[in-house]
Amino acid sequence: MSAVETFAAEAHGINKRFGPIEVLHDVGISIPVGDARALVGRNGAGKSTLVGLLTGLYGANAGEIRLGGRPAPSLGDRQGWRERVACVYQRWMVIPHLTVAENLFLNNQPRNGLGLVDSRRLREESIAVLDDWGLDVAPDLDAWRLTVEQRQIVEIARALLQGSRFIILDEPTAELERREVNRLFERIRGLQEQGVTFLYISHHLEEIYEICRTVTVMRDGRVVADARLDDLPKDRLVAAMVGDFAASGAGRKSGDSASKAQMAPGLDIGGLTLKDSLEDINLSVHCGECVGLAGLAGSGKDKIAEAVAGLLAPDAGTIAIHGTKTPLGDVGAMRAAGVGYVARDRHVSGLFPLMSIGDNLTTTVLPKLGPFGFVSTGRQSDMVDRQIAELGIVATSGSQPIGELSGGNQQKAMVGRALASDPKVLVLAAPTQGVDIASKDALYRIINAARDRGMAVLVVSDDLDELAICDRVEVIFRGRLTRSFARGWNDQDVVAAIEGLY
Amino acid sequence: AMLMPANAESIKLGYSAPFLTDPFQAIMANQTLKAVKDAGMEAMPATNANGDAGKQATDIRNLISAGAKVLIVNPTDSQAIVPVLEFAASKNVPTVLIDIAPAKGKSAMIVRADNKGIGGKACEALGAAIGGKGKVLSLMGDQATTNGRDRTTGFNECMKAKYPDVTIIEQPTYWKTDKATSAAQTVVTTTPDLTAIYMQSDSVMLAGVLNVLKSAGKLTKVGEPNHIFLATVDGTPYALEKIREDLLDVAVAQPLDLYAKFGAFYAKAAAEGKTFTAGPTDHNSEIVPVGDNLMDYLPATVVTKANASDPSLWGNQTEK
Amino acid sequence: MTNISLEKAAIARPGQSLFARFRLRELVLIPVIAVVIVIGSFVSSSFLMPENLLNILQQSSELSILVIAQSLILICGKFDLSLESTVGIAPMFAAWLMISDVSIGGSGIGISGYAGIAVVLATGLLIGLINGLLVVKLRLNAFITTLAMLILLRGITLGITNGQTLFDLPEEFLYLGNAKWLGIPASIWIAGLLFLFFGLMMRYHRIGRAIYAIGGNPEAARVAGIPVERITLGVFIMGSLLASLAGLLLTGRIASVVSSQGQNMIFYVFAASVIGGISLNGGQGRIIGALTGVLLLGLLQNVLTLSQVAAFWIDACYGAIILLALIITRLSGETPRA
Amino acid sequence: MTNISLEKAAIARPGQSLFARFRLRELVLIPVIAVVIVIGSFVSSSFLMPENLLNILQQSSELSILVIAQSLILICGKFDLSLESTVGIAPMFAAWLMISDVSIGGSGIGISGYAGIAVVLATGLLIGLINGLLVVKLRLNAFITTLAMLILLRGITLGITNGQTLFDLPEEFLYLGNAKWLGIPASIWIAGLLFLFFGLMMRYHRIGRAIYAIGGNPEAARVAGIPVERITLGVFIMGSLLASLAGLLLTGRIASVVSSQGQNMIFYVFAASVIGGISLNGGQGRIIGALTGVLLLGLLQNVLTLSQVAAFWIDACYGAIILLALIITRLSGETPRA
Ligand SMILES: Nc1ncnc2c1ncn2[C@@H]1O[C@H](COP(=O)(O)OP(=O)(O)OP(=O)(O)O)[C@@H](O)[C@H]1O
Ligand SMILES: Nc1ncnc2c1ncn2[C@@H]1O[C@H](COP(=O)(O)OP(=O)(O)OP(=O)(O)O)[C@@H](O)[C@H]1O
Ligand SMILES: [Mg+2]
Ligand SMILES: [Mg+2]
Repeated sequence: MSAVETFAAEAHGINKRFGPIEVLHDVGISIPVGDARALVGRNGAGKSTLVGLLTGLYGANAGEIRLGGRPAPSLGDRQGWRERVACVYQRWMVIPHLTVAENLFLNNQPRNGLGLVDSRRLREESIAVLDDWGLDVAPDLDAWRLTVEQRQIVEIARALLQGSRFIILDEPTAELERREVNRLFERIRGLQEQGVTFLYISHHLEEIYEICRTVTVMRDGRVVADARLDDLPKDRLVAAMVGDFAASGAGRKSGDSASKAQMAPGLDIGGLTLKDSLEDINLSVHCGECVGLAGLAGSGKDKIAEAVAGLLAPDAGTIAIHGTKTPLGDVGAMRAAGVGYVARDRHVSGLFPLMSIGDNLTTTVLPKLGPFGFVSTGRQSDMVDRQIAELGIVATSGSQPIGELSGGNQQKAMVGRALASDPKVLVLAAPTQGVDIASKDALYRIINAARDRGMAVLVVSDDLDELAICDRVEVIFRGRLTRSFARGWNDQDVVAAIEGLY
Repeated sequence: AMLMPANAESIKLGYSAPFLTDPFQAIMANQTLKAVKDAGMEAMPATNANGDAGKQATDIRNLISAGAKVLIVNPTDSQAIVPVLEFAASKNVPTVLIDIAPAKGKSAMIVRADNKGIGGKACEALGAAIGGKGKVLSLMGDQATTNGRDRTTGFNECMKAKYPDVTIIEQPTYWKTDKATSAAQTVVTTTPDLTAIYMQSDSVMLAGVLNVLKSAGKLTKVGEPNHIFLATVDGTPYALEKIREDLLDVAVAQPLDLYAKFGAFYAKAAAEGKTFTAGPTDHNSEIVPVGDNLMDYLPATVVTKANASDPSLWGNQTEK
Repeated sequence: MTNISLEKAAIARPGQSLFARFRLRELVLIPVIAVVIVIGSFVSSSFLMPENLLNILQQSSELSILVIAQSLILICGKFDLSLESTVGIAPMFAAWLMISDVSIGGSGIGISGYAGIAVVLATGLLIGLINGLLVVKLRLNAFITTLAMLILLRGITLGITNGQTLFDLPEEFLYLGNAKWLGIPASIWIAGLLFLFFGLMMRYHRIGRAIYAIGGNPEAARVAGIPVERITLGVFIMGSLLASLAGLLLTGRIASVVSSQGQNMIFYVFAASVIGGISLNGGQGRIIGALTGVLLLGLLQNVLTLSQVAAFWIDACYGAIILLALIITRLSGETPRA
Repeated sequence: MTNISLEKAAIARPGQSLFARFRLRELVLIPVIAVVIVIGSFVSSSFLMPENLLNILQQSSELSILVIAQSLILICGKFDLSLESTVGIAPMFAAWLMISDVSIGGSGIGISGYAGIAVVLATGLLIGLINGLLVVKLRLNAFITTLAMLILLRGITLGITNGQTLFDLPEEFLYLGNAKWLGIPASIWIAGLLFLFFGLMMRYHRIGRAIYAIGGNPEAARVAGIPVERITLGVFIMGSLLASLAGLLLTGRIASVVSSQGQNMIFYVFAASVIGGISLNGGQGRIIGALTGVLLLGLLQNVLTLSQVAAFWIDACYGAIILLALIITRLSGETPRA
């Protein structure tokens, strides 16, 4: 070890503004070569912004960034950045209409003697990579056809392929299955042994203890702690993240009040069948009950949610709300019947990124906000202010475009929209994805409160934390409901059932 | 030289129009094709170049490859037509040009009225009526077209020479009714001492201009005090009617009927291999040599109330 | 969740400043407009005469109705290029039906002026319906579909009348484009009321908000229960209906229907909408902004007409100033709208 | 990785089927083109004559060069409406410099024909550079920027020459638009070679792939180390350069430069590109597809001229068939390209 420690990345005195809003205040971070650094903080703390600065996505308003001991390249020198840092961003960075193979080797294609892209080698090398990651897709499939999980793996694989000695991962596991997470971790460990430096962001703190050595904690755009993880037990880490706010139960938080299921029918799904996806699904959720629906990607769990939301018309079956059958495949009718829905993919199916937070929160309740379809701005902003406070959305005001919020805060707004119409049935697909540990708690509390008011809640997820608030968990495997677990299950059994191992 | 009368099989004639959205062009296309049929030739459907010289070259090549034995062409542009004429000549297809003379190139006959002369005639009628002074609004056609340019040049040169005290307010209108109307409205309402308006096409501009004058309270009958003198080019039925109603002072009528009639006549003759010589014609015009070509220089008639009902004006012939 | 941390968060963040509120995208053109007015008053003493100002408004009225139409469609995330040909074909078809004299290009049917107005609007409605169905049901790209429609409708307009101009239309038919109400041309009143109506609707009515949502993210709108297809179809129909109304007003003003009516107008419709802040990507912009765009173009046109700029250079000036306005609005601190 | 598993993977992988491969977007127009050819040969016996077929190709050559230009720009996720005015202004400016006779609209300078060609291309390059800088550096919206540019350039073209047509141009200047090589017009060779070159480049060269990546997701492309700004600028320049070349060929064909040169061409450029499968959203489509689009329009134009359709209805037929082609390509199982 030389006397002067070399750093894979350093940032000193960084200030970053978006328009008039300063989101990073005098941030400094130094990551020595070979370190595995975790970056944690609540939603909107500024983690992704810092990542953007460390990878040259945008420039800082003040401060210095150094990579590998040298000053960072100019913003225009994309190749320069690429040589020194690889990154999996929180936002998707795939090119939808290029093939999987081209996405894997974007701007890095194997070339033949003429300097042209060698499509045969491109295909072969891609197949090798895909097999390596256990991804069963054709290399010439257009990337937009990939599922969320597959897309995420392609991005991770691409970043690791780049051969960079410094790799940043911004919530890479938010969309992944356990099996894939394990595969990723194996790979990260392998690279760590070769001396590759990592900066790792996640809201799953157990992951951080699993693969990171040190941690930097951010709060409200400032670095509040730098420590070795060995010295920082989980409760203190959480305390550092949330500041003076005392986290009650760090993440895993079951419903505090025992279920008061009223046995009145809330949501009744009978004989739901969809070609190649669902077979005779019967599921009911009582008023005041919260049921979890767990399954792998492609198991059909999201299809059930979409059917209840009216987004797809099943081939057979019935859906009843409070005992009344509803027309299938009609979103408007489902809303009218009292279904509130949070879609799995908020970017595609949830957000109106350019519209204000207020407009996003009140999309489904505008008719209630004034006569003849006119919206009373006063009533709208009252409602919005109340919701922002209840949900703990971090924003400058209700009129800020929601696209400017951090991922977790956007997700809170999605839950807020579903609740705004005071529905009878609440269907939530992965409702707390990307939400920080303390905000998760708040969301669980809100969901529990809704349930206690008599709402029937269906949580569609394979996240054990999310399932933990449920009174009952139904497991779906390959389009069929296979097991049901009452409160008090143990995690291993549920996981085994999800994976199809009885 | 008429050993082989071409009527063994009827002569196929192609007509290439520069554009058809102008009523003058539309009527000319219809009348010419009618005259062609009357002359016993087989008329192929007219082509429409939509104002595009390149498209017209394409059209003419297409007509020739579709078997046209003779062409009547109303060029979009006097220069851009030159290589097309050369091409037609190389294929031994004679061409008769109407309305616009080519800058160069071989054609059997050019049938046209002098558009500079038309501008000049409008200027003379107008200049005399306003006593050689005042402000004249000149509503120009599309200056990217030969006729538009010639009508501007003829008018302006005459004004400069004969009525130098007249102020000309030029407004481009691109042969567009709404542009002409808006420009007229702006100028009429902001120029209290406007004395006259020169319109380069009554088929496009007259209705709108009359409407502008009416809403500005400045529409008076010919001869009334403060009357704004109106002169137009074309001589459409509508314009003649307005002259008869004492709302329009002068229209310089193009000999559209003669374009059609003699276009067809010369085309047939050319297809039959006849040639022509310079000199006076039987229809009150003169064939004059221009470059290598001959041009039947048809007279443009200045129409006033005195002759507005003359049945020989084309504007009085379309109704049946 | 305790309120403590929330309040802290709320306080820590600088709110939208008064400054930011004043830099509303909709006000960006105001200084540019002011400059044009000042220049205009130097260029010609008659520029500021009330009569001339009314001219500007009247001459802009048809364009502005088209701009409202295009703005609705753009905000909804679509395009309609065929609006310009609707301006021509709707009154042309009605005029053809109204004129009983076959020799001057009529159909010989001779319907009344009132029936003619109904035909204009019905034609607009039908065109909007066809465009809408092609885009919504067949999911064709709106830009290219309406481009094909533009070529088709232009062609039909030419075909109906063989290129002739139709004159001598009934008084009732020309009324709206000519009449004055309280000394101000009816078309100004109509355009003004439409701006007011659609401005309020887009801002305060839930259908307006739904149109923004559809333009911003159609899939999310669908999931949120907004009847995306129905509203998009409605927007197309409303757009064409407005275009046919613009055609009716234009016909009244020029007292005739020409077969090239409306041609090239779409360029100026886009120019006005976009410099007025309507985004081509959907979901952004305000009707009031579009109004400033129309006013700027109308003023420019008028100033250039009154100025001593040589006729041949007027177009170049016009283009240069539009480009300049774009650059100014961009540099005035607007976030770019890709 | 062993070869064994590769083979296995190739077999087992549920990729795009052979069937899907055959339904390539690029081949969708082939049946439509075939139908038009069959109809053409019925309509006129001269349709299939080699001379007529060469006519079609020559007449399409300028349009097709513009279509290549627009396709590059569209695939890169941008727009360039000003291409049509570049077709006019680039040769106009050169002609103005070449003509020494001031009385016929020249500048009096009288540069040579070869210098003239250089001026044409330099003008194209400059326009592309300006467009590119406005879009890339100022981040103005490409559609509206190039629309303003279109109006401006058209205006300048008119202004330079007061609307006159410029003629009596040097032989060398007209050569490319006139010459025949091996009995086939040079412009066909040029267009053909350009299709080949850009077709291969877009498919197999990494710059081509980079353009697709930029059009598909510019941010992702940037992150992957692609110099997005530089390439986008390059694409704008290349587009304008090609447009100026098209203008040179057109000028050679009509032996003069008219001030309306190129006008309205952009509509057909878009129509050809899009029915040929180039997406207006960027990142999709192939140069070969664009070629089929151009061919379809060229054939149609020719067949309509040869047919007995009345001139007044030709435009309507044209529009109707474009619309039909759009619907057919859509219904032929393509995923909609929004
Ligand atoms: N483009 C932008 N414009 C304005 N504000 C922005 C923009 N991008 C981010 N912000 C703001 O910057 C702050 C930090 O956001 P950032 O995405 O860095 O948070 P994060 O720590 O990554 O949160 P999460 O855990 O939810 O991903 C947030 O308050 C967000 O609203
Ligand atoms: N539009 C599409 N085109 C082609 N294949 C698709 C398409 N949509 C989904 N698939 C494929 O269908 C399979 C099932 O995906 P689907 O989205 O239906 O799963 P799911 O039941 O919703 O599961 P999850 O829990 O992951 O959301 C996946 O392998 C996916 O790649
Ligand atoms: Mg983040
Ligand atoms: Mg799914």
